[in-house]
Amino acid sequence: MPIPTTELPSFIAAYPEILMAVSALALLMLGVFRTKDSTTLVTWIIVVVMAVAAGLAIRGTHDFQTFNHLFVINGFTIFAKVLTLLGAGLTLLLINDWAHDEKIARFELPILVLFATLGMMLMISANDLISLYVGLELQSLSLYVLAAFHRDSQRATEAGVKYFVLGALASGLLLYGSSLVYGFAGTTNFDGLAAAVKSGPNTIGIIVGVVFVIAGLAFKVSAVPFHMWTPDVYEGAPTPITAFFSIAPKIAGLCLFLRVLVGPFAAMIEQWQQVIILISILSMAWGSIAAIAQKSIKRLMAYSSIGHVGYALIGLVVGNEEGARGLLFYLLVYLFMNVGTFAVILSMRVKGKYVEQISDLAGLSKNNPGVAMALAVLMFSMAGIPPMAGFLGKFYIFVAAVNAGFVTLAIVGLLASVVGAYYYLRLIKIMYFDEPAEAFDPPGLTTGIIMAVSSVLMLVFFIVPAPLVNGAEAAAKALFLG
Amino acid sequence: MTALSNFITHLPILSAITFLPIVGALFILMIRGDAEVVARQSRYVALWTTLFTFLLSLVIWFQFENGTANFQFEERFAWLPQYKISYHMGVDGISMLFVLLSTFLTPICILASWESIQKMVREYMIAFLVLETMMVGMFCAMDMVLFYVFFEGVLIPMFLIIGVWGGGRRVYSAFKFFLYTLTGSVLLLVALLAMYFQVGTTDIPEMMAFKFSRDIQFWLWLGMFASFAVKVPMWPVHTWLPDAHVDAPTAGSVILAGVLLKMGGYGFLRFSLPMLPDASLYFAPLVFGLSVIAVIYTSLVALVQTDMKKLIAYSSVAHMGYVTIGVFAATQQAVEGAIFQMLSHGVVSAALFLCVGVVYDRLHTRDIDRYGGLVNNMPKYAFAFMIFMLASVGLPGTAGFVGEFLVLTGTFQVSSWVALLAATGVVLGAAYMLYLYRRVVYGELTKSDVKEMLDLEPREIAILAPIIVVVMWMGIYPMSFLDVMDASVANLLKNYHDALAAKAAEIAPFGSNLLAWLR
Amino acid sequence: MIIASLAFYLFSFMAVVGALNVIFQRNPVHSVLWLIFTFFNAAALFVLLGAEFVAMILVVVYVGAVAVLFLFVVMMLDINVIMLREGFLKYLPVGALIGVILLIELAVVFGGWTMAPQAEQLRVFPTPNPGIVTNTEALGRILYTDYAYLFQVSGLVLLVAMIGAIVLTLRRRTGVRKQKISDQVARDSQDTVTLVQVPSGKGLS
Amino acid sequence: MLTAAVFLPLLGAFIAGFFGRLIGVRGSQIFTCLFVGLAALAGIYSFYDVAIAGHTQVVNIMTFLSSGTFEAQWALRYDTLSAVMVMTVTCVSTLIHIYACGYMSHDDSQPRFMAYLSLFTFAMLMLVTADNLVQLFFGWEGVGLVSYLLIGFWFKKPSACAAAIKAFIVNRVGDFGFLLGIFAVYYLFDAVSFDVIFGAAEGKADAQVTFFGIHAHALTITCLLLFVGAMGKSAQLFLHTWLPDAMEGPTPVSALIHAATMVTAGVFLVARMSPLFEYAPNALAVVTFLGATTAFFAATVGSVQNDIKRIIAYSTCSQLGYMFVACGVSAYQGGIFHLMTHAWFKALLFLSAGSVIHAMSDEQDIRKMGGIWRMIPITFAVMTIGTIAITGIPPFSGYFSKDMIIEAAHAAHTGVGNYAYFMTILVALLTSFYSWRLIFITFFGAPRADHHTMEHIHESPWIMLGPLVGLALGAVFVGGAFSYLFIGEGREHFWGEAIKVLEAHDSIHRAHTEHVPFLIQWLPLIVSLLGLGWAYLFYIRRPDLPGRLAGAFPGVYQFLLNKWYFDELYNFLFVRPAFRLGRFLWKRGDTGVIDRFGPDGISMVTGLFAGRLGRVQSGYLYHYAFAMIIGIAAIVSWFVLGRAG
Amino acid sequence: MSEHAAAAGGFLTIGLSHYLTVSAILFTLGIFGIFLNRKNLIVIMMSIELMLLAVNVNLVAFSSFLGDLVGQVFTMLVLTVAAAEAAIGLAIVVVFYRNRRSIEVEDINEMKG
Repeated sequence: MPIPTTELPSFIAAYPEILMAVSALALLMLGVFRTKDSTTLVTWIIVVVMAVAAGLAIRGTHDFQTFNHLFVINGFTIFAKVLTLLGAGLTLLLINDWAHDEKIARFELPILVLFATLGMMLMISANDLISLYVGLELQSLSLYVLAAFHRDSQRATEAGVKYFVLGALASGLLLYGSSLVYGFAGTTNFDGLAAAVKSGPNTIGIIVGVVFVIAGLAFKVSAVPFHMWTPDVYEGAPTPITAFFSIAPKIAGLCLFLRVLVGPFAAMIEQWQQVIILISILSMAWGSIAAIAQKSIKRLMAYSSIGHVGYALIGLVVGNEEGARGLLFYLLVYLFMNVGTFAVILSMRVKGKYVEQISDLAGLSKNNPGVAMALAVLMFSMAGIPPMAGFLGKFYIFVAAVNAGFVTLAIVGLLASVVGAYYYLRLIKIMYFDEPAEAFDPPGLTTGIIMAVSSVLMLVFFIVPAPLVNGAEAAAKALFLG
Repeated sequence: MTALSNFITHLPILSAITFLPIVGALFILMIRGDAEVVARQSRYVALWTTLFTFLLSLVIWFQFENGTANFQFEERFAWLPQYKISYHMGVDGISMLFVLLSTFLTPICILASWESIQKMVREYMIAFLVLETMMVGMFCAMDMVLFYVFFEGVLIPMFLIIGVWGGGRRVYSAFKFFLYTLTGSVLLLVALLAMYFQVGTTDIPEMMAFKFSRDIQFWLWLGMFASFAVKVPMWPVHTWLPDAHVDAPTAGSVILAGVLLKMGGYGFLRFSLPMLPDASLYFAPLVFGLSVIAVIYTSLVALVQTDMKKLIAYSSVAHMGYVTIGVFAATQQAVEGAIFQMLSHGVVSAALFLCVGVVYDRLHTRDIDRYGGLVNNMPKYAFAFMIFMLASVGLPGTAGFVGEFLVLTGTFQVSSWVALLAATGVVLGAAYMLYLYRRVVYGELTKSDVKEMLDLEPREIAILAPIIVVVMWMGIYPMSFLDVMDASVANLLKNYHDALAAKAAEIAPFGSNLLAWLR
Repeated sequence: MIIASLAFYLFSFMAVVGALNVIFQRNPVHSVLWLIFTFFNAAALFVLLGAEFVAMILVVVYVGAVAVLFLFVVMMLDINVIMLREGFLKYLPVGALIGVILLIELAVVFGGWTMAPQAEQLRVFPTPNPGIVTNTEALGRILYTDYAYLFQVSGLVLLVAMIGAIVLTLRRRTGVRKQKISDQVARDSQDTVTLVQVPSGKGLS
Repeated sequence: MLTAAVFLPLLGAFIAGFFGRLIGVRGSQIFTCLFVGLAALAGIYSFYDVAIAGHTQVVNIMTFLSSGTFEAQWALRYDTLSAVMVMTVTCVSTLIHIYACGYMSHDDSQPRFMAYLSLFTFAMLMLVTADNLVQLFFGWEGVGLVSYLLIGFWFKKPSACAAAIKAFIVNRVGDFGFLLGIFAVYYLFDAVSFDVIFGAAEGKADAQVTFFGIHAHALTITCLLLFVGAMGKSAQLFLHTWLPDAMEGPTPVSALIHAATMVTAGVFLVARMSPLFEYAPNALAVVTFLGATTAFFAATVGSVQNDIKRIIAYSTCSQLGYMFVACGVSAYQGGIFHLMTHAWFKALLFLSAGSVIHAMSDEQDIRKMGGIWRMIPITFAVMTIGTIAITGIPPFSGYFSKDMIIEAAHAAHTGVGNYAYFMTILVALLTSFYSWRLIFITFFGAPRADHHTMEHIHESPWIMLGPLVGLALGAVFVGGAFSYLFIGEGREHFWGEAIKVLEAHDSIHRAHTEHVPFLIQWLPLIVSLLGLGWAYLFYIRRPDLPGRLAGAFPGVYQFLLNKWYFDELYNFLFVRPAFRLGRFLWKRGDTGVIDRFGPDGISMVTGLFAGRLGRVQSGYLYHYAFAMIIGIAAIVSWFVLGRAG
Repeated sequence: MSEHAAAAGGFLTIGLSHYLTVSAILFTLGIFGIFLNRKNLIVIMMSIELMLLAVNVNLVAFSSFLGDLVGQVFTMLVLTVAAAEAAIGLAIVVVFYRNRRSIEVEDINEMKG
């Protein structure tokens, strides 16, 4: 019988999360009691809160466990959190612009985003299957609601239903896996698990458990064959929410994936590597091929993100510091590519009405050369053509793969990227080669800035990648130390 | 004067040449005004930028030290320090002339597009300037990753040039061009990564010094081959080229034929041969076989074309067949011949495309049958076309002869059969070019719309005249070019043969019996 | 021991039967009821395992709240009983096959369970002797101390659920006349009644 | 001085070509004629200087090609052989230039024509003064090019264009062999410069190599390859088809190309390479055989043609055969001598023919002429002189050179030599026949031209007649004047190092010293007279005979008239199949196979897959869930079964 | 049951694997319910609840056999979250129904491809 602990746990490690939780509650109050519409205000406050949280994370303690070892921070989690916050914050700005246009501005929207982000941060910092689960659910539940947020839209609610049902199925799988792991290893704590997995011959039970856990996580990052929800939800959900879906949860999910597999289950690398190779190849292939037939740009982005996850997973397959570094750098690049692209998608408005067919882009280069150029840069970056950062992202991943001997995987990945290049090029083709369709309204200020900055960053990252890669490297080091 | 030369010697001149066009592009981006003004000023900025770049590149020619195989004008900055990949630039006798070729052709392209490009002029000029940066950078790159970056970066502006300003099935062609070459390139990337894994750096000189084990060489070689063979292009991966040429705007074809095709041959020379000698020897018969097929096959196909550009495009494939033969024959004459052939083909086929462009601008068709008798009303044009046609045929005294001749001479020392078969291209080449010339230029002037066509205007003369001079110069006094490459090629081949000699007994080339018989 | 065993078989059998019925009932209301039945049996299994508190929670939370919520929604949406569709039977064999395979595999997996060798040391909170400390007390001691973090976060989860439910379903209908008591109370005659003198034969103008 | 001889024509060509419009017709005529004339003077001087005074020299101008051990210079080589050629070429060319000023006076692009002529002269001079094979090839191709330009001078005529292309391409086939020959030489000697090659030739006399899978005597194979080049340029059998067609060009062109210069380049080449050929007796045998056969072939065809220029063209072809026979039996000197005399009389014949054509209002068919000798007496006279020269009647030039060749062939005492002797005698008969046939039909008998043409017949202006007279003088005297030096006792000293003949092969020496039966010695002359008589019989006395003869052997007649059906055969064997194959490779190969299964196929398959995947993404929840479950079931099975198995 | 019960012995000795098998059956049925159901969403959500229940059985069984309380804590959290999930799920179903006037699973396919 343990003596109940009496002293308070140390909160210092969780300052960013605490700040966010408290602000969420306070803002809820603000929103409820303020008579005027307070979406914009809340949004900006949240952006500031996120920035502060990021600052706190960076400045905060390193290598620290608290809350009875349920919660951990180290260089890696900090990097991952900052990335997540960055993605969330940027998309939040996009959401705000959009919400006013669509007349569904409600203060709950940013708050839910905040909660989702909080959930991501919690799961990144999780050091126990239980805290992982709780964080994950906090994120997922918020996302379900966000998907259906446009509650009068058939598509949005359908997206919500699909996301919810499949998400619940996935968390069921994850949970089932967790229970198996718990049962067969005897603990849910990551450190304990690591020790347990390392010491013993691993029974089939724990392997199956890990497979289920992987399935659950793969769903969150939409890796094939657990990706089926992605296109529908991306298409149905309101566009800026889709942007949010495609960025922050993916980043958090992949970081979590990395942490779980190279943390507690590091010793089982031979087993999980096989699984990840499979889903990585499937994701790359499916993502690139299925995208070809798409007409809606949001669906296209869905498949695109499936493909990108496939590439990122190669970094996971490698399972060493180099791979982790590649993965993190890839995520960083991916973040800006996607934010930029969605900023462009959000500027696709004809006379105040949003359009989302690829064909609506026709002749953009003549109507709005600036936007077209930004999108072209982003698309080439997505396709991984130098001199854009997307190339470097892939490069770091593939170099790690080849160095670790996964040459075939690298070849498959690169060939998939050729197929993928086709549909990115198709967008460029439509913008540049086709006769102009109706011109878009000029993009909003925030959206425009985000678009411009992220496309410029594609070039900047390419030219001076060193600082970012150094950051990623430090994070990767921390991951493998802790 | 000393101040100036001092300045020049301390200038990172290769970077300056490489990125000057980008600076020009930024200027163009900043032009404000109505469409007319933007178009006009874009043209001028582009022209002056490229001309200035050309002048600057002449400096490296003058300062270039012949007779040494060392890399010159080296620059190096850290870029991806984690992987010891640096921004490393430099030129040697092999690459220097390609830099000049690129900078020489670009202003010509700008001029050639002066009037024929009327829509989105600003973007067009930017694309061309970016393209120049990529091309020059590629030839200067001394780090393999850097090389790859430029190598692939070329695709972007070229894709846009074909797709936006092209004609016919431009979309199909642009995609075919892009994806075809990209597919090859990614395999190169795999090879590159694998090589990096072995060497621990991607610095080209260091990689050249590294001895790869034989087994891995074969795979690496195939990876590179996939990329360079498409770029050259070799049979049977050549079909993108006719399409791309036909649908590209004139200047696009010029650059495509003039410079982009050379990237493959350059790649073979820079990487395959020195870094993977065993595999190069092993696969040489394969290359010979494909090249010989290319020479004969595409020449025959060229014979029956009805589209001028397509005909010239096919002839390019045939001519580049000599290049690949020459590179892998690996004798001094053959390799120098291959390089020279690349340079001369770069100039000559570019000029031929310009010639097509001249009449296309007037009649807006490339169908050979729509022309005829042009010599009657366009004598100057007929003269220029004649010169280039003859150069393409490989008439001694023009640029085309030297390369072909040296390649075949060198190849004959290695395999008489290959030389024999490749030399049939000499006959076939004459056949299709003369046939083309006859149908377009000779004959009675009967068609009324052709009658109205005017002879070359001053701008067009300004485009073609320098090329004529260069073509003749290269044909009559090729030494000014051969001298530049001599030492580098000699060094390359010495290392190549040394590497092979070390394990001469071990290598039985691919189909070695066949090769023995072929001698 | 035998009784316990028999009880296990009974409850688990009933749980499985209940679960089957949840799926195969045509009327969703029946499904909900079968679900409740399954929960009860599961709770009984928990008791057999010595986890009384969790069993209670299961009954209270699930039966009392969740299942009722289900029932409420089913009723509210007024869903008709629907015939089984062809697709169901078409996919049944394949689905069944996959399910059975998975099941067999899981069974194989469970057959191999052994206590992990280091589980003893890894155990963070060993179950106290139920004779000394009840299950509830034992849980209570750790849930609010060592696991307070999880407790708080699950609070956030519930909050999100609440916000979500409200955001999604609450709507202020316009055109619906509601009773506003304060208005009614604040009403007086001066505001509402005007006395006018009407000259006879003229009527209101 | 020497250099000037070579480059002055180039200067003339340059001025006339680029500034033709500026200086006008007259100006360009003056410039080109002047420069070529100066070149001729220089040529004569250099002939004296080099051949007589013995100042052999090589003038280096600059490096042409240098790559590894391969080195070729731009250099002018002056030895007797090139001096002879330079003199012949420049002199004949000058006369032709002058003639052209008159002949082309009705044409509106005379500057261009004059430029071409001069350029041609320059190329030919480059050829003959080359110091190495590459430069020789430069000139070689240069004359090929200009002949292309000149044949196609009247580019409006489709037949002219076709003939031009044909000339170029058939020549290219020869060049193809020549190129390989150069490679083989480089392979053997590691050099292409004449001095080096010749110096090393003896050492390689027994070398064996494997080329094209054939293990053979190195020099034989090399020489044969070079000879392929010579065949092309000199229109020997199999590669002769371009020559008659080349008559599409203006007549001075035909004279220049087919008489003095281009076609003789092959002979020159063989003579130039004599130090190699001498060590390749088998190659020489081939040369002899082909030369003799060509001579015969061309003579038979020439006997039945009706186009005045074609007859002369076939005659040229036939005479070239003689020259090769000479070379083949190691009588290179005889070959070159015949080359020179032939240059004069054949130019004369062509230009006279031109004069006739001019007179007959551009009529070329001899059947439409006749009975005009009185109207154009000078032309008639000079043409007859040319005919006498070609038929080898002493003391005209042809006699000396031709007789020497026939004797040398006889003196070779080899099987192929005897064959050649037999053939050359036969050809001498035919030559005489067709040459006189031409004279008789053209100038005698009843006029067959229409009234209008007959009225306009006039003697050509003196600007044309002058050169004719000049050439006639040459045709008469050149043979006698130079026979001592070229083939007589003075030849050893005269040729010096320029031509190498092994002692065992020296057929000229033997022909001079050996006792030859009377009949053999005089047979050429006899058959020549016989030919004259035959022609007289057929075309003056009994003009009905030829028709009856043709009627009696229609097959033979058609066979000859259609030039042994070579054109048809080549069309059938090469030209049409090339086009058909090209179309096949394009449509079936590139489009049908490579694209279909390559890029297009792959993109189609990918598109198909995209559609399939799109259908998998059906939008139904249960499908999605099912996919997830299948996925996890598969992975779990993988591990469970993997463990079990 | 707090003793470390031996793994499954005879028919009447109830071991851990018995419980696990029950849970596996429930889990499989839950999955079945999701992808075999064509009727309505609510049943699917109930199937999800079944899956979670199976997980809970697992956790409690492990907890019991391992003699470790953490499993039960986990179970409670799963219950809590499941409740929240149900609330949100039902809310989504309600809004979906409002839009579509149907919650038939077969009708949920406006978006595909």
